[in-house]
Amino acid sequence: MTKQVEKVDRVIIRFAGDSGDGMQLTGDRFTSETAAFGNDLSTLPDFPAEIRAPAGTLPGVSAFQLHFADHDILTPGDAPDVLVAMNPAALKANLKDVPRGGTVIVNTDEFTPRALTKVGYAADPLEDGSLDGYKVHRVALTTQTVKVLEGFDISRKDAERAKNMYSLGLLSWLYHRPTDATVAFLEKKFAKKPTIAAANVAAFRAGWNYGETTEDFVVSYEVAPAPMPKGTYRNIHGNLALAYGLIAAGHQSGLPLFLGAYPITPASDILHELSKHKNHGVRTFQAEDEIAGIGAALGASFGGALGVTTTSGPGIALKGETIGLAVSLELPLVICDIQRGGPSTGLPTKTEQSDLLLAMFGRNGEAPVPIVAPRSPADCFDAALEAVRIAVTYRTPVFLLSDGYLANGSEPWHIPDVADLPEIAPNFAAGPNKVLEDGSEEFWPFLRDPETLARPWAIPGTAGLEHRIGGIEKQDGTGNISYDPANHDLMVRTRAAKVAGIDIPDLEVDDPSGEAKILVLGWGSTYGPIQAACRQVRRGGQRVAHAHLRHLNPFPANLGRILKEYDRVLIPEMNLGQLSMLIRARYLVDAVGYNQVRGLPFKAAELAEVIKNLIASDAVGDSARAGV
Amino acid sequence: MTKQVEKVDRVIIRFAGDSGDGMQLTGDRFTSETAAFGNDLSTLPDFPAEIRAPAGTLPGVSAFQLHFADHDILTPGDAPDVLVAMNPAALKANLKDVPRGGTVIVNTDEFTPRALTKVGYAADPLEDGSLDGYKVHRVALTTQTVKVLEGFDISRKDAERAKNMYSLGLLSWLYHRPTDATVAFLEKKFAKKPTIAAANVAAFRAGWNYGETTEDFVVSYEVAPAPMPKGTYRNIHGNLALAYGLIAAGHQSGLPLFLGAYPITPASDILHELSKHKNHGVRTFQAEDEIAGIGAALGASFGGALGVTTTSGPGIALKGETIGLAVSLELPLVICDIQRGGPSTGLPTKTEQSDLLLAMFGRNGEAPVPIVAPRSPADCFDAALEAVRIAVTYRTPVFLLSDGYLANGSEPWHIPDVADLPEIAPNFAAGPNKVLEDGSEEFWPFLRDPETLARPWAIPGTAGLEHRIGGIEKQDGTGNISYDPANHDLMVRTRAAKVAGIDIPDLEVDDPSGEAKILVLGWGSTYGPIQAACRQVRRGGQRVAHAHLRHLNPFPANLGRILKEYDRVLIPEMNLGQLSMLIRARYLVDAVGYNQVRGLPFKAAELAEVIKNLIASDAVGDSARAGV
Amino acid sequence: MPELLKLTTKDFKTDQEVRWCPGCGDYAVLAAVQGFMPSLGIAREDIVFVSGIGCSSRFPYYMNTYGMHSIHGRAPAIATGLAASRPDLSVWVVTGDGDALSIGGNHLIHALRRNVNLKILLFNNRIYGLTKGQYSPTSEQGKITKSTPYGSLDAPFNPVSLALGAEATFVARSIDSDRKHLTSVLQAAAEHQGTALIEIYQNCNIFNDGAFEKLKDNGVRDRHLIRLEHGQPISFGAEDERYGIVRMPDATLKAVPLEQAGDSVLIHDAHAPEPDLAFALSRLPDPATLSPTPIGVFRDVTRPTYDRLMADQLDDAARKLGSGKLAELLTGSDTWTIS
Amino acid sequence: MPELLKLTTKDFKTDQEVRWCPGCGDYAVLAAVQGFMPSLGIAREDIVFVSGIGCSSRFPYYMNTYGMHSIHGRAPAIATGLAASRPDLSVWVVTGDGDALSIGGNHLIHALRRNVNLKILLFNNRIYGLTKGQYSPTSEQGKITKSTPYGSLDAPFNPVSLALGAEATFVARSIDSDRKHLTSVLQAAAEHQGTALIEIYQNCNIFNDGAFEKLKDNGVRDRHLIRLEHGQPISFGAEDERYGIVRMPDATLKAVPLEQAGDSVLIHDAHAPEPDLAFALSRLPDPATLSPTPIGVFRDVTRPTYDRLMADQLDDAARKLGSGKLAELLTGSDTWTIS
Ligand SMILES: Cc1ncc(C[n+]2csc(CCOP(=O)(O)OP(=O)(O)O)c2C)c(N)n1
Ligand SMILES: Cc1ncc(C[n+]2csc(CCOP(=O)(O)OP(=O)(O)O)c2C)c(N)n1
Ligand code: SF4
Ligand code: SF4
Ligand SMILES: [Mg+2]
Ligand SMILES: [Mg+2]
Repeated sequence: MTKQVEKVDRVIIRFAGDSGDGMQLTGDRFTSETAAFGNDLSTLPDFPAEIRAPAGTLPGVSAFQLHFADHDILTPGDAPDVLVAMNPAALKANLKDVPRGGTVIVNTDEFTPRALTKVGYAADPLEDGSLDGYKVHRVALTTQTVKVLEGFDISRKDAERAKNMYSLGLLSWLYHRPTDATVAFLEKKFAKKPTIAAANVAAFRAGWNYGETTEDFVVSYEVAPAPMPKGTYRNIHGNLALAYGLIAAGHQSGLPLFLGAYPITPASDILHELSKHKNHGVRTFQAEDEIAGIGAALGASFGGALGVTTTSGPGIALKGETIGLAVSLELPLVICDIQRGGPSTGLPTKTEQSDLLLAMFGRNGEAPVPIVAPRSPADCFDAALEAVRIAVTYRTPVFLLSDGYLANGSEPWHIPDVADLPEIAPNFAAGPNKVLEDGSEEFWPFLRDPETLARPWAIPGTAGLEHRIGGIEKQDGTGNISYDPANHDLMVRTRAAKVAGIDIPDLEVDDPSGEAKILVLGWGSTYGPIQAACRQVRRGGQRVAHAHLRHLNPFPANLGRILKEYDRVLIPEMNLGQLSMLIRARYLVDAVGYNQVRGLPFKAAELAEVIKNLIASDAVGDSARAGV
Repeated sequence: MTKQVEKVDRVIIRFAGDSGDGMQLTGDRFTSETAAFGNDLSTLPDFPAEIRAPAGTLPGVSAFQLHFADHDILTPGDAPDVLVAMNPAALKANLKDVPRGGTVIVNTDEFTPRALTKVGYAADPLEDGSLDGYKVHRVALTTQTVKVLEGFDISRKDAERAKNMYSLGLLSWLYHRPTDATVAFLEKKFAKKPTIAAANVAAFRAGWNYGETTEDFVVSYEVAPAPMPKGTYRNIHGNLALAYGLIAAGHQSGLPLFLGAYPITPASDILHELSKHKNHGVRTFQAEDEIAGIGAALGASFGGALGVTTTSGPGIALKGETIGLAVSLELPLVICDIQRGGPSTGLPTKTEQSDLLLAMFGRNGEAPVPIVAPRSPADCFDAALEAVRIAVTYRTPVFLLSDGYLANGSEPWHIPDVADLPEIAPNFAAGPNKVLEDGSEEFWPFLRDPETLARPWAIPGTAGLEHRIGGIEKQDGTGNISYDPANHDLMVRTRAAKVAGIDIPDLEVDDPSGEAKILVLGWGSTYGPIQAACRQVRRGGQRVAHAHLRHLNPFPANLGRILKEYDRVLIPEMNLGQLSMLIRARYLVDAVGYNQVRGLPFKAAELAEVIKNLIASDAVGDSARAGV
Repeated sequence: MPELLKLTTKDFKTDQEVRWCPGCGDYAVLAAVQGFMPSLGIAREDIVFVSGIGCSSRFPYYMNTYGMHSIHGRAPAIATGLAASRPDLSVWVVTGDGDALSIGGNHLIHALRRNVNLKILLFNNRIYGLTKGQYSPTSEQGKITKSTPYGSLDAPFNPVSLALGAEATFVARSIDSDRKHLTSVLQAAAEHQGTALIEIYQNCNIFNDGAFEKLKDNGVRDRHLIRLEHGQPISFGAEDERYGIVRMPDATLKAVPLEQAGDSVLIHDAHAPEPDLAFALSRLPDPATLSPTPIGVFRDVTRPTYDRLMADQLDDAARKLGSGKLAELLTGSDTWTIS
Repeated sequence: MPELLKLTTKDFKTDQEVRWCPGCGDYAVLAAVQGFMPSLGIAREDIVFVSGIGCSSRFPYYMNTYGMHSIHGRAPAIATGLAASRPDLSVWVVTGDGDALSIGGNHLIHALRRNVNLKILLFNNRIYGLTKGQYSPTSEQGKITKSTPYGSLDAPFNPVSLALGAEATFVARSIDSDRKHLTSVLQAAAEHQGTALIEIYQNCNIFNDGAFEKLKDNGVRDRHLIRLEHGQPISFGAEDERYGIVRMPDATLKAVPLEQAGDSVLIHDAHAPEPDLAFALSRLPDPATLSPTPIGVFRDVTRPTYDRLMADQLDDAARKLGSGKLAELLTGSDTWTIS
């Protein structure tokens, strides 16, 4: 049978199954194949907080969404074109997101009466018309996999487990994915269990062959590689990019990297990654808690290391006192907050942007801290370098605000040339910096660089620069304890001025027509959805501008001017309006927020609607005003 | 010799000496005498962070300022009319605050060459003309005291120590203070050491007699009692009023009070006070740290107590995670932050208002907490009751933001009639609150009161209402764990709506003319200085309005309207503009801040200048505009 | 009381789906606790389970009593406030090795020295389960985990030694799968007045499977497990090869063949006023191999409980000063009146 | 080295005014430490003092070395990061009984089990000094303080027992006023590889005066103080009335008159691999009266230090994998190229 091949420009696939079904792995592999093929792509894993939530239940469903295209894309996609549902729970939890006309591939083996009842299906959705309007492929994935593996000396359980590879094979066939890398991957992963490796490879190949031979699939699809700038690429997750950014910053600054961290979802993977790279001089310290984690990092910074701590919201809520100490000591320190759903334990595996104001203000007293936020998984690399640059140059703790979506999402990354990375100069103090009236020389730990207002960083081991610093207010210059009212006022204002004066690039506005009346202002991981939404709006012939903040503190110098150039400013955030508040307070601009706190990234189409409505209402407003 | 008596309407006295000289005690006693006499008064203690800083040094100076008058006053006064300086360090540290023409009483015994050198006096200020223009009284306080006590069987050291009572006696004579209470006080304080008691009383009387007989003092002063509303009064410090407010709230609600606290300046005295009142059913728990302190309080609240925790900034920075849990659990809890100079350890014994944004935002996720702030020492009582009312009615943690100035400052307090105190109804859940479709009844811990949005508070021991709650997101109604995106969005917004909807009184504006163009908006302990400044401005014939926020979250409903009624809004704060930011963001009003971070309360005269300048600049602006 | 209440295991089950991995040792502990609860004779509404964060800390959701799933490491502090203000309740804390000994170490040791009336069940699986497999403060040195791909560096805590060093009045150890033993230890803890710490060896079959296999496997466990019983000689071993614990001249304890040991086999005294013996017993197992491991009650002594002492202070004050009158308090002694 | 450096006590003094109360025991400890430092033979720039918050924690300001006055309770954590990343430094922690055992208890016990190369000086005055006199975790039960006007309720920690329960490799105790003894213990701590805890009984003459008078007063101290010396019999007493420490049949230790004790007096073994004896010795004093109190080195054993193990892992990795190349790392193995 010769099969049809159809060319499409983009596809969104969602794999969904039980927590134990290996959906994350399947998704990862499909992503790797897709990356190797040269598509642009973006991914969104979505899994429960439990390690293995009870089999066959709705809370136990684990999903992985992948968007790939022959052109530059920005988000993991709003609605899947294809849903792979490994069991009734997966179908029930995900079907509502698939538009009518979409493709649904179900593992029929799992649609037993018991399994159906467990998730509250009164009737079998495969039979009762629930799937009318979808292109449904009924595949006995488990049975077929087990059958294929009959000859292998493995347990029935292991054979069943390989069904995810069978489905991966099928999907790989369906979208013409290259398969070599997956075979190599499986062989490496199960290197110690060659039979299991062989079985998985066999299942994978069988899935492919099933696509090739069964009449159920008559069309396969081609998504051409996306044109991308010349260079070498790899697919990268946000947490990995962040870890690499920190290691790169260590190289660029010549400072040994020291991570003090306590495990917490979704930040733990940075600890895991960094702990592998000891030959890069990276020290990782799994502390007894978050306070010890940042404390150790600060101690390491005092000793001349690049001190870093990684955590998520609940951990940040514990680190406030030590961050305040770092502000007072004026030592470099990078605090990575991989934001998740809050408040409290909240939604540990979901994404949110609700720690911005905590990062701004979560310390006693006036304790300003610069804030940097990456906009996409790969951008975590550059953002980490930027955070370190600021921390080291200005001797200050710096917040790096990533989130669960960036952490676990992935996209192609144009691997940078190491020669192009920024230099970061620690400029340790080497000698006295103050000549007294009597001509003698001293080291004053709080005598500042007049340009940056940074104080000297003198590390133990440097003879003659012995000094003592602490969290009590310090006399300007000498750093000695001082309770003097005027000195305190001066020091509070100087610390504020130092942060306010940090040298950061101007904000760039994406406004192709140059005539938009509405500016959409965002920060962090909403970049993809906002930019995609703006493109949609523009495709509809309307005009809208987009600016995305990398620096939340201080704001870029030109931000105020930009805001005034637009009639309306829309600020979409995955919180109740935290950036909005800062913008309104600072610039007295009547910015409107669009806020969702759903633990999920925005959908581009939804945002596009919001923008269009705003344009429409403004148009009405204009004509109304014109009519007066 | 008959002495002159002069009538004056107000006096500001500052006692200053070494940390070991007993200046705080002297000031306290003078305050008690003054209170008993019926003046209005306001006090400001100012002491170093060390227990006994080295004798004779500038950092070791401890001071106490008292303002008393025959009329209603609001602040401890800007500049002392009388400075009592027990040694050269005290003179050097305080003389600059005394206006020329003021009175300076010095203990000449301490002006030895060594002591002078120690504080950097090249020449003796008593001799070199430094005191020209002041009314100087040179008294050999130490010698005279020791001489008086020659007949007592006490050590020379103890005799010397009594010099503070000698000076108190002298000042008591100078201002016609009643002395009986001080004698009684000394007898009680040294009840176990009657010789010491007798010696102190003798020194006190000798000081009085010295005033009566010496020619150095020819005038004494009378400050008539202030007309105050009928009633019984006592002098009260802010921390004591706060502690009483909490105990009163326990009585009014019928809830046993449970304090979980870790000592910290300037909050510790609340723990000390509450630990005395076990017969009021008050439990105090000195925890191992601030986290355990609030944790225990929250645990007690879960059990049906009125859980309270008291601390200062560094402690708040540690409590964020648990406050977030309390927000998520929706349990009553009162968090008292006695603000001090920050960041970090900062200035532990000085005052500041720089934890407002920490209180607003210092938690991960969207975790709104109501905030109440007292405006004067005595007002801490009412503010505490209000905080408890909100906490119990709305099942929420509430911040009570006092500060070091309120904590240690004192003023007359019109003791309330217990019958007039507000009722606080815990309304514990007693039975099921949900009828299921099948008619059966259940208890749903997150089914809300439609009016207040408060959830039911069912305490252990109530049969049939067993339930489990936690920090993971909860399903609306049932309170079961829920990862559902729409439910999370709903819960986040509901918690926000609950706090936003708290029933609080409208803001009152003090604008006697009703025609002011400038509004001064304040919060917390700046009430006194701002109100005093406004009165000064008005006495000068100009108009200015003053409004003072007790509720910082939510804001009073009429605040937006009020702000729009004035041309200019001035917000003085002892921080870099924290309320300003909230006001600007919320109401888009171009409020201007007047900010000082000096660890000291504002001076009324300084604020009056600021207001006058603003009026002048606006007038110029007006005429400039008019000229166009 | 138990008769009157007529509660059964089922009464302690909730309608919430249990969300641990299939095969997790937590199930067995849950079953044991639910099975044990009715024997307490305490009404469900008078029992509270407070937990921190971790797989084990999901426990309260499955107990049909009052319960709070709090935040990481803080359960002992929260429960202290509850128990100290409500001495009428039976308060249980559920925690993990990370929750109790890493982030929560300080609250744990302070609860122990205070002797608040809390029963603390420490599920020790020697790993962080919920965060997917990092080493914990009880993991053996050199452990390869996600966060220590080259092996962990730090010596583990021995929870029993730590508790004894922290002035604990009751310390015991049991094993998830040994329901009978676990139940007997729960019983002893419930009867104890004050803070009781029970370390429960719990298998995490996903991230640290078989950590206690030696102590559980029918075939070999007798060679590694010492069952402490008050008043009984301390001995163990397979039938063919039994050992007694004796004190060596250098004052440490050692397992020697029974026949050699003779009369010198130590008698276990859980009620010894001093924790010396209990501490020495806690040092017996090799931290890497866990052999030989004593289980049972190491120490169980009486000291007034914190909540009782606190209540007594309140009662005393009320008795001596009279129940506090608000008006009197507010008025104080130093007033003046304007009329 | 010491010869080359030629440092003197004066070299370790700073120009900052010492701000403790006149008569405070902290002065004596400062003098002892400043006097001891030159003998270390370490250059001033290679020494760091890290402290928390409390009266005692002002210490670093007075040492002319590198120093950090950090925040309450966190010094062991901060110093751990410093020592782990800079094994070339000599890192000292100064802390109080509140700082180390109340808010900082967890960091302390974890530092001990990790065996980072830190020397921890715990100034125990059995009170909170800086916050003006609340009871501390080492205050005797029933103590009347500002926060406990009716007496404190909780049993105190015994810092030595706690440290031993936390796997400490070096634990010692000394007294502020006994400069010679304190110096000898500082010496032993400095020589120890890993975390060394020295509890120093320190008089707070303002809020807890005379807390250790019995152990300091020339006339009576010999009756209450046991001076531990490795390899020596454990005995004490006034000249007329000397006691030896013997092990009782019930395994606890007891002081009995020397003549009765005879040969059975225990010989102190600070290097015993197991902490059993050290722990038993730590239990000797009555928590209320502190008699009899052993001072000296309880335990001093060798275990690889955390910082060394960490450095070794880095060196090993570099040796095996070569020093990390950034470009290689960023490229990884799974790339594609657009040309
Ligand atoms: C403040 C905070 N830090 C970190 C975490 C992440 N976290 C959750 S559970 C856990 C450790 C779990 O280990 P354990 O206590 O041994 O429990 P187990 O899962 O093994 O039962 C960690 C680090 C958190 N939820 N909160
Ligand atoms: C986070 C925090 N909590 C509380 C305090 C207040 N505080 C400062 S020192 C101290 C305790 C002092 O006692 P200790 O450690 O025994 O030292 P000492 O003053 O007795 O030397 C406390 C509670 C603080 N500075 N920071
Ligand atoms: S991860 Fe381990 S401890 Fe957690 S539920 Fe699964 S098996 Fe149990
Ligand atoms: S309060 Fe006590 S510990 Fe603090 S300096 Fe004074 S005497 Fe020393
Ligand atoms: Mg565990
Ligand atoms: Mg102390």
